[in-house]
Formats: sequence, C-alpha cells, structure tokens
Amino acid sequence: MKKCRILGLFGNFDDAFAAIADFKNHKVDGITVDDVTFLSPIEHPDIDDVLGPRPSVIPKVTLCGAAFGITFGFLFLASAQSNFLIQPQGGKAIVPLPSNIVLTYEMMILFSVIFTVIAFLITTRLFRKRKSLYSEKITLDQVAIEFEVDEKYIDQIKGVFKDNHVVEVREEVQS
Amino acid sequence: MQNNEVYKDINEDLKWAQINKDILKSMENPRKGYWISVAVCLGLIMFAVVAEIHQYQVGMGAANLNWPHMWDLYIATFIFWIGMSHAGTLLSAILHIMNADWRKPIYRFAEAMTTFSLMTAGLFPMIHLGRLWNMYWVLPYLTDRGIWPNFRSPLVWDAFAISTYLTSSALFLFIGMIPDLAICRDNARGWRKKLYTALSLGWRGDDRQWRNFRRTYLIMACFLIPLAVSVHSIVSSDFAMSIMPGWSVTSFPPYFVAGALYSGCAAIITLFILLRYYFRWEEYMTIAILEKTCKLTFAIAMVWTYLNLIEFCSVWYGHSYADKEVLLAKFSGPYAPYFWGMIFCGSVVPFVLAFEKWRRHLPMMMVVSILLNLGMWLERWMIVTPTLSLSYHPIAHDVMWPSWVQWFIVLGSFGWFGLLFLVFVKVFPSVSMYECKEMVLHRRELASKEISPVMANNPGGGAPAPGVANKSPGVEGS
Amino acid sequence: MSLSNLVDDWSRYRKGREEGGYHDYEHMWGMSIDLNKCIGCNACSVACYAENNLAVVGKEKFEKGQGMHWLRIERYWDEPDLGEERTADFQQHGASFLPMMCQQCNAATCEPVCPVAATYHTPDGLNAQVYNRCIGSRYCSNNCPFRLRYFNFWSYYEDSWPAPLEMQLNPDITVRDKGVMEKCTFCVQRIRTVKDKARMEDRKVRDGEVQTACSQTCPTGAIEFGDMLGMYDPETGVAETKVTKMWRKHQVELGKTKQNKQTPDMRGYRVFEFLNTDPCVMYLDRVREV
Amino acid sequence: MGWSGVGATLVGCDMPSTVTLEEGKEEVVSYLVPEEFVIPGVGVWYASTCQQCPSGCGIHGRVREGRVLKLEGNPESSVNKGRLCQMGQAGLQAHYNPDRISKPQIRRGSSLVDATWEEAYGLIAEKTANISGSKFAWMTGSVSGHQSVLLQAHLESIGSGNHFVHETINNAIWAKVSQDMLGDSNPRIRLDKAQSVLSFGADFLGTWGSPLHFSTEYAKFRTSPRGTLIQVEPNMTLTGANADLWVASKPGTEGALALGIANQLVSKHGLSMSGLPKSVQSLIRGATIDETVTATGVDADRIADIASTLKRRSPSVVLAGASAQGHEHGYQCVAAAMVLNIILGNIGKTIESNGEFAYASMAPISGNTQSLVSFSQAAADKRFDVVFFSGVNPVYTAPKSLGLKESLANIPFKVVFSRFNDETTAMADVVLPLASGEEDWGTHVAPYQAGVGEISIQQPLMEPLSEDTRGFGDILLTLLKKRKESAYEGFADYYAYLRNAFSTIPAEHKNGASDDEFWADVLSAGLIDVGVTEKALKVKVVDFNMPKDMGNSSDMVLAPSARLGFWDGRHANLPWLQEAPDQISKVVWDSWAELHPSTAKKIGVKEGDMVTIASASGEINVKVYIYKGVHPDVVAVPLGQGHDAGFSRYAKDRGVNSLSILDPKVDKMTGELALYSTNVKVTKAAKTDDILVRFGGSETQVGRKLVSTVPADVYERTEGGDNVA
Repeated sequence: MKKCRILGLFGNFDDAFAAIADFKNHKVDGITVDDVTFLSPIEHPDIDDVLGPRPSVIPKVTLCGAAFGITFGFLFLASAQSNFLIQPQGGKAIVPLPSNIVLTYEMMILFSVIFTVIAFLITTRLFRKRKSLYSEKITLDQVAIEFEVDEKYIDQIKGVFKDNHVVEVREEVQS
Repeated sequence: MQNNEVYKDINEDLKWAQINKDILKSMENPRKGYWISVAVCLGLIMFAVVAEIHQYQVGMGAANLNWPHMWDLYIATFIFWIGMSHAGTLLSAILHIMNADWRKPIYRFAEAMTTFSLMTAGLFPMIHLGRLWNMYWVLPYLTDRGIWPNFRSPLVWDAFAISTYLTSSALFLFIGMIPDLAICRDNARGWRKKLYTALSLGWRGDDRQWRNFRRTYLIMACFLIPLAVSVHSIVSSDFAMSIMPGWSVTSFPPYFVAGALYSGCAAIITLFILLRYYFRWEEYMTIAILEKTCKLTFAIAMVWTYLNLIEFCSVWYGHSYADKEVLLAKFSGPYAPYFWGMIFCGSVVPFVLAFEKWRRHLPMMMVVSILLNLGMWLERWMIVTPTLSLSYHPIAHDVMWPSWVQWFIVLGSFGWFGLLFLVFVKVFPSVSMYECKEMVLHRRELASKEISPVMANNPGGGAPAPGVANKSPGVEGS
Repeated sequence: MSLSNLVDDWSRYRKGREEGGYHDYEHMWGMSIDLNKCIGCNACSVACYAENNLAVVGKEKFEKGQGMHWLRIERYWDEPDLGEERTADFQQHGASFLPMMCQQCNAATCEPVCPVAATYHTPDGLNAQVYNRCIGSRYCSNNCPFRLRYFNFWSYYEDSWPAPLEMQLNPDITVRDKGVMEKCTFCVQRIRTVKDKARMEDRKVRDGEVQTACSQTCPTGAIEFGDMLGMYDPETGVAETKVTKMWRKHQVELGKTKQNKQTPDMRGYRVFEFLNTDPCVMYLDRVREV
Repeated sequence: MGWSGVGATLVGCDMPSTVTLEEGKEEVVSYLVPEEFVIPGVGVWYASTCQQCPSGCGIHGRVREGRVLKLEGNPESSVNKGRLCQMGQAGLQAHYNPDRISKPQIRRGSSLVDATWEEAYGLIAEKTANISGSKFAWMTGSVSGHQSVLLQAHLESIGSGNHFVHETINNAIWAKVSQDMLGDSNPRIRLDKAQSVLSFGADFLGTWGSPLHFSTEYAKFRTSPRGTLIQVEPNMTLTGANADLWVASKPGTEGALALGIANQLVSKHGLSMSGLPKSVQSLIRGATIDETVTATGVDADRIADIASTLKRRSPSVVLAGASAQGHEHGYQCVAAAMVLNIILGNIGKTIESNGEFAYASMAPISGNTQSLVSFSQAAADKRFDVVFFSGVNPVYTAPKSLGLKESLANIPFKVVFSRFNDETTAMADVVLPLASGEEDWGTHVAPYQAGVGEISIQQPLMEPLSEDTRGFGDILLTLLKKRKESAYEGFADYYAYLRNAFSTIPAEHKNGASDDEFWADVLSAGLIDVGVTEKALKVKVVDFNMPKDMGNSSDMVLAPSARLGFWDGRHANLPWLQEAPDQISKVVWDSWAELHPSTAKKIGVKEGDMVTIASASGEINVKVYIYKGVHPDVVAVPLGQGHDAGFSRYAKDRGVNSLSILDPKVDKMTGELALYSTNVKVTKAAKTDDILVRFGGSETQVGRKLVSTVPADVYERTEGGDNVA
C-alpha cells in the first residue's frame, strides 16, 4: 500500500472546475472533493463554491491577539506607571486612563496584526520544504489539481483528468 | 461613450503571461536614468549626513533653533512624512475593503511608499533631539533604575503609534507581496532565486494558502485603517494637547488625517506618472486609474480646505487674543508668503484636478501633484513655527529662519526616501501581478456577462458555455 | 519594592482624590514680587548668574535668542491700565519692570509633556528639571506659556568660563552641557542646605531661613520667598510665613483660575492665571501717582 | 518592548525605591533623581567690603575649598543693609577675570615687558630718590581708610601735596553747594521720611551718592504712606524709570525750572522766601511761569502741578545730580535746587547732618572731575616728573579735548597700580599688578553713611590667584619703607599694619573685649562703628545768578549718562554685566544712542541704524535706540563701552566712549567738567553689518496683563497704614 501523489495541470479554470465537479460526483469512488488540493496563480472568485466550504481559524486567532493586546497593553502600562520610582505628577492620577486608552489601543492593533500574521504563516503551512510536485506554470497562467492518495486510485484520477483536457499530469510514488 | 472605450482601467485582453513579463522586466538591468537618480539621492543623503554630524557635535544651535523656536523644520517635515505614509493605507486598505479594484495595479508602490516614508519620518524625532544618544529612553524598557517614559506625553504616544504603524504596514506590504514573490522565484535565477525562494516562504498557491491569504489580507486591512487614523491623530495631539495658541485646536486630528491623505495621494500621482513613464507601464498605470486617483485627491483636497476654514472660524469666534494674534500673524505677518503659498497650493491648485482635460494630461498632473505636496509641506511648517514665534508671552515674540543644517537634513530626507524607493522598484515587483491577473479575469467575466446574460444567473461552478470557455485565460495564455 | 511602591503610590493617589488635591508636600515654595518696589536694576538677574552657573553666551548667540537668563527683567513702556498716557509724547510714568523666573506652577504644563519624565513635581512643590534625564525634546519649553525654560543649544561650558573664571562655579549644582533643558530652580541647592541643617537640628525649616539668590540680593526687598504649605494645606499646621501673609493679604489663593477677592483693589495677581497653570509666584501691581 | 513590561511586574521586586543619599540609604537612584537631591557642601562666609564702586558696601563672601563663590550684602552694614547690586555681584568676575595682570611690567622701549617686583621697586626708588615734591603727584579714585592714611604719608615722605582724586561719576557740585549753603558737604537725605522727592537728574537708584543705600531707603519711601517721585532729566535714568512723573528738560535749564517752581511755591502756595538773599529772591520773582516755560519748554500746568505736589506732599526732598550739575552754570542749577529745599523747609526735616567722621585722616576723599581737568593742564605744562596712578583710568575717562593722552608723554615716569591692562595702564612705565578686592586687606569709610561712622573691613576672601600680585596697602607700605624705613619697619605687611592700627583704637570702641577678641569681632562683623561727632546744618544761602542763555543752541546736546552696571566704564570687562541687558534700553554687549521718536523721524533713522554724533572735539558712530524717555533735543549715549583692545576680551571692539568727544567746558564755579553741555550734530551714517542686540521681543505688553498699574490713591486706600517691607 503506497501513498502516491498526483498533479494535473489544466489550461484554464473551467476545465479544472469541471474535473473537480466530476470528483464531486464520485466519478472515482473513495475520492471526494475534500481530497482535492487546488493550485492556481490567483484565487478564483468562485473557488469556494467549487471546493465547498473549507474553514479558516485566522479570525479567531486575531480575536485572541486583540484581546491579548488590550489586556497585556493596559496591564503593562499600569504596572510601569504605578512602579514609577518618583511619582512625577504631583498628585494627579497614577494610572491616567486617557493616555492609557490611547496606548492600549495601539497595543491592541499591534498584537492583532502580529497574531494574524503568525496564524497565517502557520495555517498556510508555509516554511515547508517544497513539494516536488509543482509546476512553475502555476504562478504563470495554469491551474492544477493535486491529490495525495492510495496508489490504486491513480489511474481513475488520470482518467478524469484526461476527460477534462488536462495539459500535463505528474505523479510520484512515495517510498 | 467613445472615451470610456479608450480609457479602460485595464485592458481585459491582456494576457497573463504578458503581465508577468512586463512587471518582471521592471526588475531587470537598470538603465542609465536609474543610476543617475540613485546618485542624486546619495548626494542629498551625504549633505544631510554632514549637516547632522555637525549638529550632533556642536549642538542644536547649529540648526539655528532658539528661544522660543525650540522646534522647526524637523518636526514639520516629520509630520509631512507621516502624512505621506497614509496614502498607501488608503489605497491598499480602504479601497480594498470597498472593492475598488482599480487600485490593484497601483497599490503596491503606494504601500511601499507608506513603509518608506514612515522609515523617513522616524528619523526626524531622533534628529531633533538635543541628546540623540539617549533617544532610546523614550521606549519603555526595563532598567534597574526602574524608570519609564512618561506615558502622559504625546511624544511617547508617537513612539508607540509610529512603531506599531511601521510594523503593521511593513507586514502588510510583505504579506501582500508573497504570491508575487513566488512568481519572481519561479522566473529568477542566481542570487535573486535564493532571495525570492527565501522570501516567498514556499508559496505554491494552493487553495488553503489562497483562502487564508485572503482572510489575513482583509483582516490586516481592517486594522490598518483605524491604525492610520489613530497615528495621525496622535501626531496631531503633539500640538492639540499643548496649551499654545494655534496649537491647542480641537479640530486638529481630523485636519491632520485629511492633510495626510491629501499629501499621500499627491505623492502617489507623482510616483504613478514617474513609474508609468520609466517602466513604460501604460498598460497597467492607465489614464483611467490616474483619473480616479485624481478625483479622489480632489475630494480630499476639498475636505482639507473645509477643515482649514473650520479651524480659522473656531479661532476667530473663540475670542482668545493669543490665538487670534497667531492667526492674524499667519495672514499678514512675516510668515504670510508661506501661509498664502500653502493656501494656494492646497486649496486653489487642486481645482485643476476638476477638469477631465487636465486630469489626462500627464505633465500637468506631474506639476500639480508636486505643487500639492509643496503646499502640504508648507502647511506643516505653518502649523509648527508661527505659534512658537508668537505665543502668550510677548517678551518671547521673535521670528527665526532655519539654518542650512535644517535645510540640508530636510532635503536629505527626500534623498533617503528616494533611495529606498529606487531600491524597492528594482528588487520587488512594484505592480501586483497576481492582482492584475485577478483584475483582468474579473473584467473579462464582466465583459462575458455583458455578452451572455445566461452566465449572470449561472454561477462559475457549472459547466461553462463554450463561448465563455475559449475566453478563459489558459487558452490564450498557453 | 515595586509592590509596596505600587501600594504607596496608589494610596497617595486615593488620598489625594478624597482630600481633593495632592497632600504629601513637605513644602510649597512660593514667592511674592512687589512691582511697586522693584526698580528693575538687574541685581537679581546677575545674582542668579552667579549662583546657578549660568553661561554667558556672548553677543552673537544672545542675538540669536540663545541666552540663558533664568531670571529676566522685562521692561515694558506701555501701561494698559493707564491707557490715555500712551498717547503722551514722553514716558511720563517711567517704565514697567517685571522680573520673571520660573513660576513653579502647581499644574505645570511642562510636566505632562516631557516624554522621559525629566521634569516633574517634587514633594517641595517645586517644578524640578532632571538634567541627566533630559533628552532635549524641548516640548516642555514649547508648552510653557511664560517661556521660562532655556535650552543648551551649544556646549556653553567650552568658552563661557575661561580660566580662572571657572573657579567661581558653584559646586553644589552642575554645569549643563548641550542638549539639556534648564530653568530657575528657586535656588534648590540653598533649599537643600537649609533642609539638611534643619534635619540635623531636628526641627522645622524656619521662615526666611531659605533665601533665593534673587530675593537675598534685591536692593529694595521687592522679592519675598518662603514656604506656602500653610496656605496650600492648612491641616499640615505649617506656620504662616511672610509670603503666605502677603498672599492672604492680597487675597490671592493657589489652585484658582480666577480670584474672587473681597477687595478687588488688592494688588495681588498671577501672570496668565486664566491658563490655570497655578503659578506659585504672585506679583503685586506697580503703583503710580496719576 | 513587551518583555520589558513583563519584567517590570515580575523582576521589578528588587528595584531601588525613591531613596536619596541624605536619607542614609545606599542605593542612589540616578537618572530620575534631580539636582534637588544633591547634597550641597557647606560654605563659609567671610565679611569684606565691595570694591566695585566708591560707595563701600559691606559684603559677605561664600567660600568653599578655598574659592570664593558668591557675594552677598552684609546685613550689618548701614550702607547696603545686606543687599547688593549687580556690580557688586559681578565683583567675582573682576576677581576671577581671565584678563588680569599677573606680573609687574616695566616699559622697555615701546612695549611693556614682565619684570620682578624687585626690579619694579628698584626702578621706582631710583626715579623717586631725590625728586622735589612739586614734581610728584598721585592720581587715584576715591580713597579712604588706612590706604588713604598711607597714601598721604607717602605724599608727605616725598614732600608733595599733589593728590588728584578723580571720579567721573560724582556729586561734587552737590557737595560744594551743600557745603556752601548748609555747612555740610555730605548732608543726610531722609528718603524714608520724605513724602515727595523732586530730583533734577539725581539718579540715586543708579549712580548718585550711594545707590544701594538709597535703594533700600527708596523701598521705605515707597511703602505707605507712599512718597511721590518726580524726576526731571534730559534722558531717562534708572531712577527716572521708577518716577511717578518723569519730566524731560533740556539740559541746562534745570536751574531755571527749579526757580520757576520756587516762584510758583511762593506766589501760589504762599511759602516765604525770608532768609534768602535779595539777589536770589529777585531771581525767584523773575522766574515767572512764562519765563520758565519759554526757558525750559516744560508746559505751565506741569510746573504748577510739580509745585503743588511738593507743597501737598511735604516733607519733600529736592535733589540735583549729574545732568543738573553738568553745565558751565552747573553750580547755579544745583544751588537753585537747594534753594527749593530751603523754601520748602526741608532742611532739618528730610535733609539732616550726617555728622563728622571721627578720624579725619581716614575720612573718605571723594573724587571729582575738576582734578582730571587740572591734572591734564598740569601734565600739559610738564609740571610732573613722576606720577602714580591707582584706581583711575583717566586716559579713558578724560575727553580727548583735554589732550591728556598726549600730554601724558610729558610725564617721564608713570607708575600705574592696576588689575587690568586698561588705557592708562597701557601708557605706564611701570605697572604694578594689584590684588583684587577679594584678595586684599583694607579699611574703608563709606563716603555716604546714614548718620553712623562705620569703618568697613576689607579682608581677603581667598588666596591670591597669582603670587605676583600685591595689595594696594602692601605696596604703599613697601614704598614707604623704602623712603623712611624707621617709621614702618615694625610692620611685616599691611595686615600687620592694620592689626596694629586696630589694637591702638580707643578702648571705648572695644567695649571691654580683649584685643584679639575685638579684632575677631571686627573681622566677623566686617565693620566697626566708631561713631560721628554730631553737628547741625547751618542754612546760609549764598547768592548766585542764573545765566539767561542756558545753552539754547540749535544743536542737540550730548548726554553721557551713567548706568548702574558699567559705571564709568570700569566694569566693561565683566561678562555678566555685558550680558545683563541695560535697565532702560535692554541693549546687551554694545553701546547705543538714545533718541526721541520725533528726533529720529527728523534725522530719518530707525532703531538699530547708525548715526554719527559729531561735536567740536570729535565724533562717534553708534547705533540708535528710539523711545520716549529722552528729550527731543538730546542724544544720550550711556557710558561704559569703547575701550581699547588691550583692556579685556569682553570689552574688545564694543561700542563707543561718549566721554571722548566732550568739549572741554567746565563749571565756572567749581571747575567740574560740564558733562551735559556738549553740543553735537547727529546725522544718519552708513549702516554696518554689526547690529544692535536688545533683549525682548516686544516693547509693549500687547494686551496681556503682565505688569498692571494701579493709581496711588487706590494703593493708599487698600494698603494704607501698614508697612509690609
């Protein structure tokens, strides 16, 4: 039982979408649309409809970032201010809300952004060693469908690709 | 409707491969003009460095600052650069959220402008410090002395806001660039290959990446907008929070933000024309987009003018003699020429933008945009200096003109900005390729929808009609 | 310490809130300057130069407005209150002199704007300037309506005290280098000397024991200097000093933007009172026979 | 930054608290601990006497680590009662001045070269070996105390009586008039008693008599019941700037105005002239209001107003100073003022006797300008072979028209005792470097003392900065020893001499203390009151006449007014005073010409422009300052600047010396230089790049309430009766 990776390059979105539609309709049993990895030079506006709903955690992370920014920001300021060796304000508020609100606001944005970016880097699995199955055409003008499946499906998948005027097919057997 | 045919935002028949080719070309072997401009920038920087070293050694007196003119061009120019940084956010964030896709070909360099003008602005607070070497005391770091900056001070707010803004906008610029970096990676060789491989972080454009990319980009845009507004409000509070006549003006925050967007847009027009001319990017930086930008600028110009009037009125009806004196001094005092210069550049010149004929006339737009920025710079100066010359205590009434040191450093800042930008355009794609592709695709679909209303109620998922199919990119692209 | 410090600070803050104002002052140094007596002779100003190591900047720099006169005598020719006289073709009532030193505001506008807290309010009620903390952002000076803060635009020490002039420098205070803001301190070194003495002898500082250089030298005794804590905060039971009496007599009170005097004709006033910086220096109207 | 924040809360627990050294804790929190918490060193205070002007104020010097750091007034001193003026404060800079002469110098050919004291003394001894007294002269500033005693002794030892005592700023004529009319050259002025003061150019807050003393008196004068000050002068002095009524009068007409006022007092207010000689009475009768108006240009109701004020607000004092006495008929002007006093019956009320100082030999000898004139004459006549100069700078203070500088060449041997290489020193044959006022021993008797006879002690506040400077007393002593060893061999140095002098002081002054205790007391007090012999003023009006033509020429008049600051120019080398803005014009580091706006308009100049002021005896170019405090026919150029390059790095190339272009006119009666009687032509000159630097961005308060003024009656109503001093 070997895992095996296959990638089909298509000349345009419509062929690719058609192929995906086929998988949707279980042309190959055992393969669902969820196994499809779709590579493209741009994000096609209709991609969600084609591939069906696929969730993203980023907004939640951002929310955490914001929350952290607010709490940490304010606490940090407050602790710093209240630890001032000499109270420089001669009787005025030690933890002045107006200025702290301003600064906390900045902190919130800063941490939200940072968290978002980190989340992005993680969820998109960047920094990974590049997969051998990749065509530079993808950043040019072609789209691709990739599967990582059991050996036995390969031929059927190829079939579906062929039906939808695939331009090029690459496969690779993992040891 | 002949015109609309001529002036399209972008030509939807543009081939994707062509886009890659055109943009990537801009990053290759520079021409003579490039090196000349680099040399000029370096020259300016050199002068500024000399001036700064001199000032560092002998003291701020070298800048011809005095009592009561403790601040002058440094702070004015600082505000100017901060302001300029706002345009990038406007184009990339606000217009992105508002789905104005004509921004796509031009927002990349605008964003770069944001980052670089921030990097320039950041220099000025340091340059203007009397004890530059203790600059870091403004940051809240732990010391065994157990002391912190004074969080009440608007200057500390500046430090926070600007560092936040710089971080965020730099990240925003970078994230937005990743897919293009991938394109560069796939087309580059040699050291560039290594560079882009590293920078593109292994982007391969699969649907997961795109999906999260879109979300991230949107979210960051959402945060960047309030951030930009807050940053310039805070900068304005350097003045609004004081009690000096002509500074403690309640309407300053919006006034500053408007001014910021204004100068930013003007700068974008300038760079737009330069890039279009230099890289022959008529296909991407089209007259239609320029027109849209100009209209936007005009709108902001009017807002700015309005806020200006508001300020004058509130001072006038405020019945504070000192405020009135400062205002009158601006009108008729020694600073009057500069003040009226600012009014002319800021409120009169923009009316040129109201005429289609001129909007499409590139040299004219070039001149106008530069005038607008000049006006904006004067505005900042007219905010800072007259108040210092003429505040509450008459014994300190005095007029002072900046010395060569200040002028050199101010000019040098333009050199510094220019240099950063010049490096950018050669190392990074200054037009967003993937978004141009999106734009092309989108326009094409609109066009196709015009052709066959059937498509309108037929979501892209279904099998496309042949007529449409052969319009899809692959066929022509390959 | 930080926790205890936090608690201290907080309780002090609460206390201040309840009692309406800051009440942990040890002193509240203040002045009253009688413009009826001031003859504008400059003695105070020069005394200040001598006491506080003020740099002599020379003609060129003075012309640029980079002089370091902590205490300046302002001279005005007009008399707004005797308007009609302005049209006369002679200066019939002489000049109007105004000695101006740091007003040591209790609600100082310079304090909140300093990014590094280099200027702050001491328990003595003084508006302190920490030279070695100052980074020279000069915001404080910009925000001082009296323009009483002076900046070291140059390294004055290099040529202001050619030998042996430097032997005159007062060792109790520093000579400031370039890039630092400075201003009148109410001769804080003198205050310290007296406070230390008082502490040694385990007693309170007596009235008139501290004298600033200007008030000590003033030929006509126009400048009164003393502790006003008794007036600011009666609970402390600090005795009424000469200065406090003057303030009371002229019905001027700290912490007011507008004085409501029983006898409006009493001469006391504070410059730019309406700005609510709450200066600790009261001036008494100049008097003229008209 | 985030991590540091975390650190703040977690790690923060062992951070130093707000402790300071004197609280005995170890940690010193730098960077937020201000000057406030530096522990000041403890200074030691020594009493001495100020040498900055002849007034002889008592001072306290703060000494630390053997350096004198600050001067304050000596509260014990009746002269300044613990106060000090800016010149006194700046005494430190005269002491620490970088341009002080540190070695004796002897002229070799055209230049002065450093020498040893032996050489200098040797040379002096040789030159004065067998000189006839008439060929020798001393020229000094005002001198008193034991220095005076030794100086007289030195003159005797040579058998000479030539002692020229020169001060440009003096009230010699006032003294003369008082002597003639009251029998006391130095009457006591009771400002504290007076209800009104009419001052004809007597700048008693700045330069007249004993400025600091009168300033303290002025404070009393101004407290309720508040006295009225009326100042009549051609250009505003510090006193004028504080006057309730400032009247501009053409120089020379002060006397006429005084008589006019007298006339008013007699005719309108029924004061009697009995006791005045007929001539004076007729003078007064002659000075009708119209006469006076035409003569003085002061309008009638103003004169009437002054008269009634003097009557109403009695007792009053009428004073006369520089601008009144500086004329060929200066004596008459002052005399007229004194007559006013007599008519107003101020003698005995506000003008009393100061008494006679007990020890005549130590009594102050006040300088004048007559001595300068006669000395220049003598020098021109080649009457002297050897002249000693000390505490004077005649080459600077003498008008060029006296030709002193040239005639000094006629004096073969000039010895100058000096601290600075001033104009006179530059012409010396031998320069003896003097110790500064803070290094020297001495005793001084203030020329003006309010009814007391104080001998003020001058003691060194620190070691001499240069071992090659000598005290004035020491030098005199050495010179005397060289002449008659026997009399002075007992005294190792001047200190020994003084010490001895004080041990021989009559016992009643020691009130029981042992000799050493007494000496210690005197030193710590800084002075000793030896009392005065009472004497009463005897009014005896001498008759005088008032010339009809009082310099009413078409030309303008030059007013070389003096200021508390540079004094007669001797302090131009003190940076503090150079940088202290002039009290009136607020000019720094420069000299200027004061013009009335109307005059300026006529000449066509505005502030900062250059004008040429030309008299018969020369011309000066100076920048103008325009204000309403000067008579339209007068151009005032305050003294102080215009020194030779050698004098001081601080006075170098600064301004002009207005004394230099004065005409050689003198007061007919006393021979005093007529400082205020030089006619000049003022014309616009080419602008130079060197600008007039003034302090202050505004001459007016532009609507702010900075200095507000209340009428005196309001003041009386609210604060009448009490004296918050």
